[in-house]
Amino acid sequence: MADPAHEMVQLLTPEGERVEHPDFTFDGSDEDVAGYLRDMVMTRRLDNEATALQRQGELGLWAPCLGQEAAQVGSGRATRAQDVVFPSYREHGVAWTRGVKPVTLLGLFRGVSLGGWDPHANYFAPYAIVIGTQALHGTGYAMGVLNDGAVGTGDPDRDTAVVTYFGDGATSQGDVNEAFVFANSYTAPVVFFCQNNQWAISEPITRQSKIPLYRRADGFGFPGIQVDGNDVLAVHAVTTWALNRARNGEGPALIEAFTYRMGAHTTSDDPTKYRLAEELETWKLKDPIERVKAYLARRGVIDQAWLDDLQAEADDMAAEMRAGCLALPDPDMGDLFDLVYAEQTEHLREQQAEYRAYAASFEEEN
Amino acid sequence: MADPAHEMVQLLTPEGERVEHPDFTFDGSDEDVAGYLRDMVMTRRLDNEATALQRQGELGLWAPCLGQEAAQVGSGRATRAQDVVFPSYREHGVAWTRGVKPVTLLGLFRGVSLGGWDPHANYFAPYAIVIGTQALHGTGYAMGVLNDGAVGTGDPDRDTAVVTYFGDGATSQGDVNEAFVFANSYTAPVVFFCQNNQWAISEPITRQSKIPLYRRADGFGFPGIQVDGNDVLAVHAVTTWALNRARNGEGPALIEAFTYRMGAHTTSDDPTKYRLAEELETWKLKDPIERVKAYLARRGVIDQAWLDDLQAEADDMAAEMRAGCLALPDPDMGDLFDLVYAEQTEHLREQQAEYRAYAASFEEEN
Amino acid sequence: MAVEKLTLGKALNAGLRRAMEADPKVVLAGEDIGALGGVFRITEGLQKDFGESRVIDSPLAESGILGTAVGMAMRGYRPVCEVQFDGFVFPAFDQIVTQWAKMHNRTLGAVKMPIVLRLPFGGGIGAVEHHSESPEAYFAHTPGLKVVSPSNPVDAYWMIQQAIASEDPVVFLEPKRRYHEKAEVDVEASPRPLHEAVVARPGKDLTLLAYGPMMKTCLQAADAAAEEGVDIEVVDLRTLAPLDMPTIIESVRRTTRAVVVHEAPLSGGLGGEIAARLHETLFYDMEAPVLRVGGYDLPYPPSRAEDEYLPDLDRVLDAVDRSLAH
Amino acid sequence: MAVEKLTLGKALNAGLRRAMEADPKVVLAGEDIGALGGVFRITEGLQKDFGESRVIDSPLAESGILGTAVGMAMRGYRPVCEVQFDGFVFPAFDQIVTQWAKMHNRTLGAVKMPIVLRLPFGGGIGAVEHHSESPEAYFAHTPGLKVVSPSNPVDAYWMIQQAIASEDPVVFLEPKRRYHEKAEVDVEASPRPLHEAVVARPGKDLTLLAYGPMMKTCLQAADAAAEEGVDIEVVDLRTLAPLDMPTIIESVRRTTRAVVVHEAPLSGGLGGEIAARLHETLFYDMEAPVLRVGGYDLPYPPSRAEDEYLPDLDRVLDAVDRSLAH
Ligand SMILES: Cc1ncc(C[n+]2csc(CCOP(=O)(O)OP(=O)(O)O)c2C)c(N)n1
Ligand SMILES: Cc1ncc(C[n+]2csc(CCOP(=O)(O)OP(=O)(O)O)c2C)c(N)n1
Ligand SMILES: [Mg+2]
Ligand SMILES: [Mg+2]
Repeated sequence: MADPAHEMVQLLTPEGERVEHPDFTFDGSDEDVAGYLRDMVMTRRLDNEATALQRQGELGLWAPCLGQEAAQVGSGRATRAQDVVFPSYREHGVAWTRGVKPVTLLGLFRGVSLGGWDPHANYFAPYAIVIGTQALHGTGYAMGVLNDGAVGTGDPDRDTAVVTYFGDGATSQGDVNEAFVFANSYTAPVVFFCQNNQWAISEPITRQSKIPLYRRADGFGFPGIQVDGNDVLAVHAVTTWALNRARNGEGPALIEAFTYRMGAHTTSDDPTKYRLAEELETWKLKDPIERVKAYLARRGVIDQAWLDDLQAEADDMAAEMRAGCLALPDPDMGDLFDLVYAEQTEHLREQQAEYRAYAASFEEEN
Repeated sequence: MADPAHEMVQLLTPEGERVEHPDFTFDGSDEDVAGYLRDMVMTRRLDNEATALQRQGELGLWAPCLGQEAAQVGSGRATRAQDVVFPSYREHGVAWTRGVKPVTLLGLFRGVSLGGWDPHANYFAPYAIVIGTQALHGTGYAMGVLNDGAVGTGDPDRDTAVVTYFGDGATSQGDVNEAFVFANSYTAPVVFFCQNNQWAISEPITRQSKIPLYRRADGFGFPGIQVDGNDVLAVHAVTTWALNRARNGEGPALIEAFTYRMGAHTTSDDPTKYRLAEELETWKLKDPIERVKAYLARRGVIDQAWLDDLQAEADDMAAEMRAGCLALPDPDMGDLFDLVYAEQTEHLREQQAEYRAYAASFEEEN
Repeated sequence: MAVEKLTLGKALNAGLRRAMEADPKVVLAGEDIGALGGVFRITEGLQKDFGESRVIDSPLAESGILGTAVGMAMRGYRPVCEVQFDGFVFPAFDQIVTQWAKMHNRTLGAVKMPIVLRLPFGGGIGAVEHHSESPEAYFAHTPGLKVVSPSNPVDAYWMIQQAIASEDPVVFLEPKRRYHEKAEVDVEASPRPLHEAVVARPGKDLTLLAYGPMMKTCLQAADAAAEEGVDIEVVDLRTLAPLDMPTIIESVRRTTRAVVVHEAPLSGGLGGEIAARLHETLFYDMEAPVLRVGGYDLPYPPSRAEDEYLPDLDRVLDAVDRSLAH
Repeated sequence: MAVEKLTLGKALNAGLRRAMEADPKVVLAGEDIGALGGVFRITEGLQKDFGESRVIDSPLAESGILGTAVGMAMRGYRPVCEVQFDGFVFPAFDQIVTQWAKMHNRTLGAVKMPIVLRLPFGGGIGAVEHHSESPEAYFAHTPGLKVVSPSNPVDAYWMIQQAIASEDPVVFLEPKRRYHEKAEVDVEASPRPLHEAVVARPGKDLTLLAYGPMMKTCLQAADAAAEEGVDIEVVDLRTLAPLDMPTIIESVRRTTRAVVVHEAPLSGGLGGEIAARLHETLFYDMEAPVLRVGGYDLPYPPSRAEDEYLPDLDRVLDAVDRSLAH
C-alpha cells in the first residue's frame, strides 16, 4: 500500500498550518472557515447528544460520526442548493449542512419511523442501511438530471450534481461497483464520496482493499482522488472540484476521504474487541475540529469568547433536539397500513379494519 | 480510449509474422504451435457442426465461439492438469483443450440436461449462464486451493491455479467486481480471463466501459493485461505468466483478450440489427486460425496435406459429435425428482410416485 | 372503435409507445432494448422514435438497472425496466425488495416509486436453464410491490399502460410463451381496472383460477371438459398482488369447487395462498378442497422434459376430475 | 449424560465448534465473524481457536460470500456462511436460488453443495430497518434448498451440526430474539433427525403450528389457554423445507383444528402452504378452516410499532377462539 501521506490532498495540517497543494486551493474566506468550524462543532454536539440519548434508552441505536466531521462538513458545504445528497446512515454532519433539522434524523434511531423525512425538502435522500444501495440511487438520480438537461448549461442555479456517500466497506459491494459502471457509461453528474474511516465494523480496510480506495476509480475510467478527510479545507476544495466537473457534464469522480471512526461503529458495538487503543490515540492528534480552531485562533479570527458562544449555541441546539426527540410521536400501527402504497389496496384496507377492530376490543376490555 | 494496438501484447501478427514483446515470449516448439492450430481447427469445426445441428432443429440453441478460438485455445493450453476452469457458456475451445468430449457440451443446448457433466472429470466447471456468477465460484475454489496449501510449494504437480472466463459485458456485473475484491483480499490463485469480443449481444463494449477492460484490475490492486485475443501465441504466453503467478501465491490477474465475436451472439440472435457488416470484414482479416496457418506454412512445419488430414480428422470428430448428439437420451421426467437433492426428501419421493402413477395412467389408456 | 389485430408482444409494444407518447417522463431501460428492440422485440422501434435518453440500453447489470431506476423515479421519471429473462432478475432482487417495495413507506409517502419491472416469465419455449422461471410468489409475498400478469393481447395493451401509470412499483410478468398469440385490440375501449380479476369463461360446476401463460391452457381444458358435460368457469386473476378476492370468492361460492393452476413450483406458490383464503372464507360452502396444479417442486427441468413438467390440459382435467369426485 | 445450561446463542457456538472439530473441511465465512465473533457473538472464540483460514472474515459483499462458498464447496469444503441480518441476504439472493439450489441438479449429482447459510431472522429486538425480516417463504419456495429453524437451545445445538453435515444447501434461520433463551443441552444425547417436526406440547382441542421465534409465543398461548380449559397442542415445525407433513397431519387429524403462526407477512407466507395441504388431506376431518396468524402485509414497521405488528399471545389466542367458535 502506497503511503497515503504522499497521495493525499491536504491544505491544513493537524497542527493547523495552512499548506499549499499544486492542484487544489481553498478560496473561501475566514468567515467561511469559521462557518465550517461552527458546523463541525454543531455536528459533534448533535452526535454526542444522540449517543447520550441512546445510552439513556431514548434511542434504540445511534451511529456516531465522531471524527468524521471535516469529511462531512467540508463536502456538504461544497454542494449547492439544487444538488442532491444520497447518504448512508452516518452522514449527520452532511445533513446539518443541508439544513436538515437534527431531530429529523432521530426518528429512525428511536424507532418511531423508518426515516420519514421528505428527501426533496433539503435534497437529502433517506438514510440507506443496506450497504451501497444508495450509490445506485444517486447515479440514477444523476441520470435523470442529465435527461433533464440540467448539466453543462453554465447556469449556476440550474446545473446540478449529485453526491453519494458510503464507507470503505461499501466499496466491496457489487452495487457500488455497478454504480461506477453506470455513472461512467452515461457520464452522469455524480460524485462518489467514500469516507474511509479505516473500519467496517470490526474489519480493517485491508480486508476490502490492499491499495488506496481512491484508485478504484482508475479501473472504471474516471478520476479518483484521496483527500485528508480530517481537513475541512481540503475536503471542501476537492469536493468543489468534483462537483463542478459533474455539473459541467464531465462525469463522475470518486473522492476517498481518509479519516477515522473515533467512536464505536454504532452504540451496539464494542471496538475494544478488535482494535487497539493506541490507534485511536494517534488519530486524536489529527482531530478535524482542533486543527481548524488552532488555525483560526492563530489568525485571530476566533477567540475563547467566540468558542464559548458557539458551545452555548450547540448546547441549545442539543437541548432542543433532545426535547424534540422525547416529543416524537410513537407510530400508530393502524396508520401504517396507509403508507405501504401510494394507491392503497382493498386488501390492506380490510386488514387495517380488522386490526383496528381487534385493537379496539382491548380498549373496551380496559 | 487508448489505442489498443499500443497496449496489447502481440507475438504473431494477422499476417502470420512473429514479433517480439519486451515482457512476454512464447517458448513452445513448432509442434506445440501446430498442436494449437489443430485445437483451433477442431474447435471451429465443432462450433460449425453445432450451429448446423441447431439450424436442423437438433439443438434448441447454440452460442458460437467463431473467431474466439485463439483466446480459448491459447489460454486453455496454458493450464495444467490440476488447474481448474470456470467457464461461461461459450468456452467450447477451452473445453476442447481440457479434454471434454464435444458431445458433452451439447446436452445443455439440446435440452436433454442442464449441463450434466462432472466438473471434476476434466476440472472444467459447468457452463454458467447467469452472467458473471462463475467469477465468484472460481474465486471461492481458489480460496479452497489456498486453504489446502496447494500454492507456492514449488511442486509443479501440486501448485494449482484457477481460471475463470467471462465476457466484456460481464465486467459490469456486481458479482465479477466482488470476485475481484475477494480474490485480491485473500491473494487467491485465480486468473480472470475476459474475452472482450466487442459485443454483449447488441451492446458495444463502450456501453460497459470507456477504457480498456484490462485496466479494471488497476482499481482493485492486481495486474491487468491486454492481449491480442486472436493471437494464440500471445494468449498462451500471457496466460502462462498469469497462471504461474497465481500458483506461486502471488494472487490474481486479469487478462483482457481483445477479440471478436464473428458469429451471432447465439443462434437466436440477428446481429444485422445492431452492427455493420464492415466490422466483421475488418475482423476477418485478423482471423486467429489463418495467421497460424500462414506462420507454420512459411516455416515449412505444415503443408496442404497436413491441413487436409486435419480437416478430415475434424470432419470425423464432427460426425461423431453429431451421431452422439442424436443419440443423447431424452431426460426422463420421473428420474428428475432424484436429482434435486443429494439427500432425497420424502416429499419429493411422494411427488415422484404421484407423477409416475399419473404418467402410467396414460400408458394404460394407449 | 379502433380495432387492431395484434400479437401479445405487439400489443405490449403498442402499449409502451402510447404510454411514452402520453408522458415524457416515461423512460425505458434494460439490456439490448435499443437498436435490437430487446431479445423478444417488445421495444422494437422505440429507441428510433423516442431517442436514446428515453430508451436506454443499460450496462449488463440487473441490480444497476433496477437500482438506478430508484434514483430516476426520485427525480420524477417513470422508469420501465426490462429484465431479459425471469432467471436474471435475482441479481436485482435486493433493489426490488429492500428499495422499490419500501421507499414509499420509508419516506411516509414523500417519495413515490412509479417503476415497472417488465419480466418475461414462464417456460414452454424450449430454452436453456434460467430462461423459464416463474418467480411470482417471491414478489407477491413482498409488501410494497404490486404484481400483475396479462394473459392475452387486450390485457397486455392496457395493463402495461396502467402499470406505468401506477404510482406504485409494479412487477409486470409477461407470459413469454404467449407473445405470439393474436387477438383484436380495441385501442379506444375503456380498460378494466388493473387490479381486477375477470371471469374469462363462465361456468357452474367448478372454478379454474389461473393467470398469464396458464390461462390458455385452462380455457382449453374448460372446452374439453364441456364436451364431457362439465361446465367450468375460468377466472383470469390478472392481479397477483393484491389478489382480487371478491371476484374469486364470488365465483367459487357459486361453483363450490376450485382448482388453482400455475407453472411455478407447487410448494409455496400462489396456489397455497389462494386455497387458504378460500377455505377460510367459504369453509361451509366448498364441496371439495381447493386443488392445486403447479410445476413439480424441482428446478425447472431441461427443455426436453418441460412438457411433462408444466401443467397441461390433461393435468388440469385430472385435477378437475379429482375435485368433482369429492 | 453431559448436560450444560446454554443460551440458544451459546448452543449455536458450541455446535459450530463441535462441527469444526469433527471435520477439518468445515469453514466459516462472513462479515465480522472473526475477532468480533459476529455481531451476535455466535462465532465468538472460533477464529482464535481454529485460525483465520477456517473462520474467514469476508469483505463486505454478501453475494461474494455466498458465491465464493459455491467454489469452496466444489473444492471439498463445507462452508458455513453467516449473513449478518435477514435484511442483508438479498444481495446474495441470486447465488442462493440460481447456484446453491441448482448446482447438484445441474451436474446430475456430480457436485454436492454442503453449504449452510446462517441467517439471524425475525423481529422483536427493537432494531432499525432491515434487521427484523422473515424471508423464509422465499427460500421454502425454492426447489433445491432445505430450510430449517430451531426454536430452543437444544435444537440449536444439534440442528446446526446436522445442517453442516447435510450434503445439501441449508438455510438455517436463527430466531435472533431468542438468542438469550436458556435451556439444558445434553451434548451426548442422540438428536432427532433434522427434517422432523415435533409435538412440543401435546393437546387435544387444537393444533398450533409454529417455528423459530414464534414457538415460545405459542407455548405461552397454550399455557394461557389451559387456564381457560382449552387443551392446545403445539407443533414445532423445525423444518420448513421440506415440511414434515406426516407429523403435522397426524396432529391436526386428532385435534381437527389448526392455527399456523409466523412473523412473516401473512400473504404468501408458509401458513398458506400448510393450510392448503391440510385442507386437501383432511378435508372431511377438519371442524374449522386452518387459520393463520402472521405479520400484517406491511414492510416491517418501525420498532416502536413492532409489538403491535408481531403475532403475540393475544393474537394467537384470538385465532384459537375464532377456530373453536366454528
Ligand atoms: C448489505 C449489508 N450488509 C451488511 C450490513 C451490516 N453492516 C452495517 S454497517 C457495516 C459496516 C459498514 O462499513 P463501512 O462501509 O466502512 O461504513 P462505516 O460504517 O464505517 O461508516 C455492516 C457490515 C448492512 N447494513 N448491509
Ligand atoms: C444475469 C444475466 N443477465 C442477462 C443475461 C442475458 N445474456 C446472456 S449473454 C448476454 C451478453 C453477455 O455478453 P458478454 O459478457 O460480453 O459475453 P459474450 O456473450 O459476448 O461472450 C446477456 C445479456 C444473462 N445470461 N444473465
Ligand atoms: Mg468504514
Ligand atoms: Mg461479449
